[in-house]
Amino acid sequence: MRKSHAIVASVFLLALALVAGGWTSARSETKEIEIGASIPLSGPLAGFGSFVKWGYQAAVKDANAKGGIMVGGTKMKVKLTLLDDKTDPNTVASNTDRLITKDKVSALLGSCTPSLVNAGAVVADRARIPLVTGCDPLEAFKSVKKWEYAWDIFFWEPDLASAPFKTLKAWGAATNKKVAIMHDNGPDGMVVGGKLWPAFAKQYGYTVVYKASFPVQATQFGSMIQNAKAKGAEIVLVDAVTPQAVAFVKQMFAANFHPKVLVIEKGAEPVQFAQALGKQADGIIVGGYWDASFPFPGAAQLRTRYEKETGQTYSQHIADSYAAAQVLLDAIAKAGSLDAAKINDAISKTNKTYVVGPVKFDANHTSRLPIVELQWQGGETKIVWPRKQATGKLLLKIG
Amino acid sequence: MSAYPEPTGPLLETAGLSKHYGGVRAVDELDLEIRTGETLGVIGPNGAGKSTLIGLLSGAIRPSAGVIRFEGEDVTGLPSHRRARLGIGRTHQIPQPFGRMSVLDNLMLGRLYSAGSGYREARRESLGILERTGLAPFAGTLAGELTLLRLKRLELARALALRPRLLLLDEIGAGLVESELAELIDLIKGLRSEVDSILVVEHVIDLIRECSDRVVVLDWGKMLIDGEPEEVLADAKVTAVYLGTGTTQALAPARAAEAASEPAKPLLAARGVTAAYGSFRALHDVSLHVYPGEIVTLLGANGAGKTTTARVLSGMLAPTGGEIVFKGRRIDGLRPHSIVRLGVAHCMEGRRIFSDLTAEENLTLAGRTARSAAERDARLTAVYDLFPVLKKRRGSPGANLSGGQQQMLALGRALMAGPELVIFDEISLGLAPVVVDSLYEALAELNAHGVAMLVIEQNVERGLALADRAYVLEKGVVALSGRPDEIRGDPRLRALYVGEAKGES
Amino acid sequence: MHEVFAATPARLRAARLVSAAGLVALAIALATMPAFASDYTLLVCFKIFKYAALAQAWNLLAGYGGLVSLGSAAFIGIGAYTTAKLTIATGVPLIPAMALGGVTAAIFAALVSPALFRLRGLYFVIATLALASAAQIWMVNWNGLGGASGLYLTVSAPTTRGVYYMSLVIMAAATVLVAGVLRTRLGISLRAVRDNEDAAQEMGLWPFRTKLWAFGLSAAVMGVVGGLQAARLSVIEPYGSFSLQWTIDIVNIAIIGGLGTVSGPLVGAVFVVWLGERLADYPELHVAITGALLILVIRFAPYGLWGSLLRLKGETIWSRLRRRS
Amino acid sequence: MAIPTGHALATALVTGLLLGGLFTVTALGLSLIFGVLRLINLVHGELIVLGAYLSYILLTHASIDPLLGLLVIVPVMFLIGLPLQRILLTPLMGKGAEAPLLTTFGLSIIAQNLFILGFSGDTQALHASYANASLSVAGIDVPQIYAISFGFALVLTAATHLFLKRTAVGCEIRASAEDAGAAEMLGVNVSRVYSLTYGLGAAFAAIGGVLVGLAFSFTPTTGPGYLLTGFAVVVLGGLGSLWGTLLAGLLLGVVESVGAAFWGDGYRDFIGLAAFLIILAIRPRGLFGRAE
Repeated sequence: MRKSHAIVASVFLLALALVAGGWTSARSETKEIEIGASIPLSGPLAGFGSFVKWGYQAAVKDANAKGGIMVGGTKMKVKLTLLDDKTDPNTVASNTDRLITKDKVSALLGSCTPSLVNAGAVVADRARIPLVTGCDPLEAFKSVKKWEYAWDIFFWEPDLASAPFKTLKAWGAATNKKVAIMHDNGPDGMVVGGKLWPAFAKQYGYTVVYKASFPVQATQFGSMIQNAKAKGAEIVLVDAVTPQAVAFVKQMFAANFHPKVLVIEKGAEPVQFAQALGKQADGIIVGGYWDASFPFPGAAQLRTRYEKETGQTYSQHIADSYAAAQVLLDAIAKAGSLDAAKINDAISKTNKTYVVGPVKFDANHTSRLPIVELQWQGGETKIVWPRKQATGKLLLKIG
Repeated sequence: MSAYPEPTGPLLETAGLSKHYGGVRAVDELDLEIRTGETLGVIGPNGAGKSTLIGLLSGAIRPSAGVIRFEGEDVTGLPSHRRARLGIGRTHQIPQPFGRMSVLDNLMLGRLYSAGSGYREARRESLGILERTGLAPFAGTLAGELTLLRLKRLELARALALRPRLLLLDEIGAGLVESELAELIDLIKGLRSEVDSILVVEHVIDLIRECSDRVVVLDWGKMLIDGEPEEVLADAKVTAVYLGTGTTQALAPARAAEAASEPAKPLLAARGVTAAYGSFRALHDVSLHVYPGEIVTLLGANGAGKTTTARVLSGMLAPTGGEIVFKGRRIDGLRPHSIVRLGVAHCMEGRRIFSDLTAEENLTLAGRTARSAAERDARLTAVYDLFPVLKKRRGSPGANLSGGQQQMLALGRALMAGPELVIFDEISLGLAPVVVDSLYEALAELNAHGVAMLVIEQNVERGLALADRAYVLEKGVVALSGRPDEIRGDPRLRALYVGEAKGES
Repeated sequence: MHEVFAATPARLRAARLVSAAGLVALAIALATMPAFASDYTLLVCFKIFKYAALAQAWNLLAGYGGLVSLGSAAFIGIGAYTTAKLTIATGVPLIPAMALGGVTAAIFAALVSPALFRLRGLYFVIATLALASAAQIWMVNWNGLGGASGLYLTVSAPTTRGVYYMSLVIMAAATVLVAGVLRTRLGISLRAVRDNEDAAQEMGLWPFRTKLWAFGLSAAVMGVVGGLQAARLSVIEPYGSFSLQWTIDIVNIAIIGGLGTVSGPLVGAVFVVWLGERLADYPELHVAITGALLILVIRFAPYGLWGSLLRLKGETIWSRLRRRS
Repeated sequence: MAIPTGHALATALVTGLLLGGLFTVTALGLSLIFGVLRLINLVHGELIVLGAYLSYILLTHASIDPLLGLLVIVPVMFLIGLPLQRILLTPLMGKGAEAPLLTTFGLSIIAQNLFILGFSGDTQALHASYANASLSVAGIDVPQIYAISFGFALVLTAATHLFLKRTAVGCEIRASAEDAGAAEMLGVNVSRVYSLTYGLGAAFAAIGGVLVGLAFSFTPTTGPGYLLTGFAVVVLGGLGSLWGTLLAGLLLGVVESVGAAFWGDGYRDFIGLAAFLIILAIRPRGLFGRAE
């Protein structure tokens, strides 16, 4: 034992030395602008990760195509380092540590979904390295702390939560005004489903006849569906991630429950949702913060570009990630320096319309994206609210 | 004997102590008492319930009925660790070392707990015990690396580390050479000063005679005799139990005669076979032949290497040296399932019946080696003709068969392979004499059909009565070989079994 | 293999000397590291120390006690939440809060052990796994501690050096604890229970008590690490704090390093973390590579990288000793 | 906690029972491998997901109905299972329980990673007319696919039972499970039996995967969830007890659904695991397991 201690002592020492040496030497002294992000490339959220990855890379490519960014009088190329966080907040934190201390990044981009984004943002904020992110609803982002170096461009939950009621109002849809609310108990689910929907339902004169929550891994919703059905709800509001959204709809139909209005936030948005359900997706409503038809510069092109490069159907997550990266790069250019404080200051002054719409940060470091209500019709989404943007009529039939 | 202090009242006593496994009554209504200050010898054939008794006393086995009192106090319900702390220490017939711990640490445990010594103290005391048991040089060795004989020493040392009031020794003498045995005997005698009472379960009669004040003979879990060592060992019943004298010897001479003309070419030939378990050499340069149609019996004390020989021949244990040839083909190194297909069946010690499978399934499974369904069915009917009872119980799961039926099934299974040579390992183990008789008649009948056999028997007379030739193993080496009559006459044979007791029987 | 050396006092003394020297050198090096090492190196060391401590605790359980538990995440999570809640609600300073985190985890271990220890082998393994995920699901659903949204720690997070030293102390403590335990009655009992529970009981020890100690101690260490992690992250929620990823990493490190040796977990941690950092630049494949590595180690170095090495040494020295006797 | 109406309770009972069928199917392979090889097959979850993906490929590229596709998938998965066991696990047999356990663990990590590379992290589901249709029995609506799964559970369990009891190979498997040494002694090629059993296990996993894909949805990381449920079922059922697995599966389904009717779906899995742990604490060898 003691002897082995001795041996290990030396080995351990050696290893650490190697570690230290190996890594400190790995610092890059090249004339590049180092930025980085930790995103979910494996684990449950790998689906989101692939979109975010593309968005970030696309923005960086564009910048480098223009020969890079002017910093201190010299044009520098941008180097983007992406790390996989296995959909694990602990890994996000240590990845962010790595990006800051090893890759010596001048700025960071965020991961996706509140638990992952926040874990990284806290580290960046502490290290005083600017981090711009999308994919983190504003309330969930604000609730963590008073941010100094982290910035969030995404939708504001109240906008999303009120949209269904506004939509029904706008089309004068005739329902029995009985609402059933079922939401996962993830951070955003708790806010939208738990607090806001009931509030808005009241405000718009609807009655909540049933309300329930479930964990993010749940696969069975039988008893909830039975209750909602039993309470005769015609309007069903669900907040769930895609795998659950798909399972939910299947079980709803399987239980012979066909409400007039079915809203599924989060989960019903990506095209895989519709692919997984086929025709049965028709009529399902989901709030969206972006669509290729948006009247913003480069919206349509971004979609075609994604689908050309990847051969897959786009998701709105390519837009906020792309925009977040653009905002950051613009800020670096404006700052004309790699000094964190200067870049951070430049970010705060951002005021420009991007592919997702106008971006301007408020005191809480958040910039709000406009919400539209989308409805699946014949395998693709149509904007049904606001009506002035509408690309389709609201259907009051599911499946 | 008289040198020892006169034994007084009982240290431990059992009343109606019983243990049943399914239908088998391993220990049956046993009323036993161990007096303070005495060394009690317990003898009896395999399967008489000796080890079960030790298990019951140490608390490793829960009794089916009866009470155990230690110093008048009922300990029947106490778990083994509580009994150990009361001062009941045991050794195991099959050593149970803490394999990945040093020999020293193996002992520490007992000192630390029951004796409640401090760490350093315990270490010193343990080293002391190692000195006395001759294990001192191996204090630092991992117990798992010890040879079998040393492991048995370790068992004793570990039990002593408990500083027990009552010491239960389970066959620690098996397989020792004379010198080692003498050493052990002295050691046990020496213990009487510090241990109140000792219970010795042994096959080695010398040790019993030397050490014990009183001897109890168990048979079928019941007490057969109880008395002074000399008179008990002289008792005809005991010799009968051991050597199985008085069993049919009808076919012995006839066979011996015909065996005179041996065919030139052996069916099975093992040359210079050595085998080992870990670092323990179990067989050393063993050579034996079995000629077509011949019955060869393999004798020897416990731990002499009989079963190991069987395992090596049937491929369950790969030999470390030598060669094994069956019908002119090397079979050493082949997997068992291929060897059995070549025609060597092995009827394993302990029956190894599949309790989930019905009797018939047990048989048909073994019949998979048959080339055709017809052939298999032929074998099946043959087995059923041999053991009609199996036919009656064909549908019932192996678990529900009686011991005798299970052994028949085990035999039948071996035959289902359609073998030219069958290895029978201790088929009489724990069976009533009448049952054993019928089994042996079956063997004789089989042999009449030309099946060669290698029969491993602890019951010498039975073995010799049946055999054309015999080999006697001692510590992994062939000590004797020859015709039954030669062997039977040889003084060394009895020495191996009942030491000097031969005079009386 | 220390048993081998116990045999010859001369060697023992020599060994003591060498080891003392080695340990002192190591101590000095580690203590002064922040002076010359980069932040990155320090943070990597933090990771190494963190996992080394966890693997060490697991090793006590699985390596010496033969209790293969896949429930580590539960104890880490409990430690994390206790620390968080205490600092937020009662304003207890971080360090004591972390300690209490360890205590709570140990208490939890004690509460579940009567049920768990009735199970042996595979049954135990599965039950611990079920326990961990049950704990996670509970935390996600129960809003008493912030539900799935989790908690934000108000206490100011420790600096890079802070976590470096804290994790270093925890790892050292865990290592000393395990090494120490092995020299006590508990250490011997634990290995005895691992090697042969029934025989051990016949030697007068009560297996339940032995297992309980090991379970509690390892839970405590894991709880403390959980607390440190919470402090480092500042935001904790069930998916991270009770993540199965913890269990996976711990098992990987302990197995790759080598079970049943005090040094294995340390070496394992250095190696696995190092590998992870190296592979981080190939995000698409690094998980698969780790898995493949695990399989290879199990196949070709059954005692782990370090364990197999030690064993090799041990064998040769042992055989020399044997020849002498 | 809310007291459900009689109707809701009845529905919960029926759905639970049928859902239990699905649990059983996903656990059957695990049970078989556990019982014969004494191996905890940690890659079982990924085998389930692989089955689902294979069916997905058939469906999208050849538009073959998932259940029909089983005719292709089952043999394919069997052929995937065989070498997996022979190459990776056979060398570890007799080296203690941990080595093979952790090997399968490593396999599952690799598999998940490969799924993501091959199929992206997207959520997939298998659709067919019966996937989302409902079945009304006495005013109780239950998902058709649950009923189908229930049928599969009964048929597969019965078929496996017959296979083990009536066929020669089945006899070999049972023998090897009880006493490998003795079986080998009687001419049974045990290592062949082992890989055969593993292949069967993989095939069953695939069937479970297809049903899961039809009833719910799947992603590269869906596996572990079903692995855990599978464990619960197998252990409750008792080591290698086939009917035990069936009963335990149904029981778990009912307990979860009825529990969910009281405490809400959020606690469904928790209730399942809690029930599992409690029962195990009372009966360490499972409900239907006999002591070894």
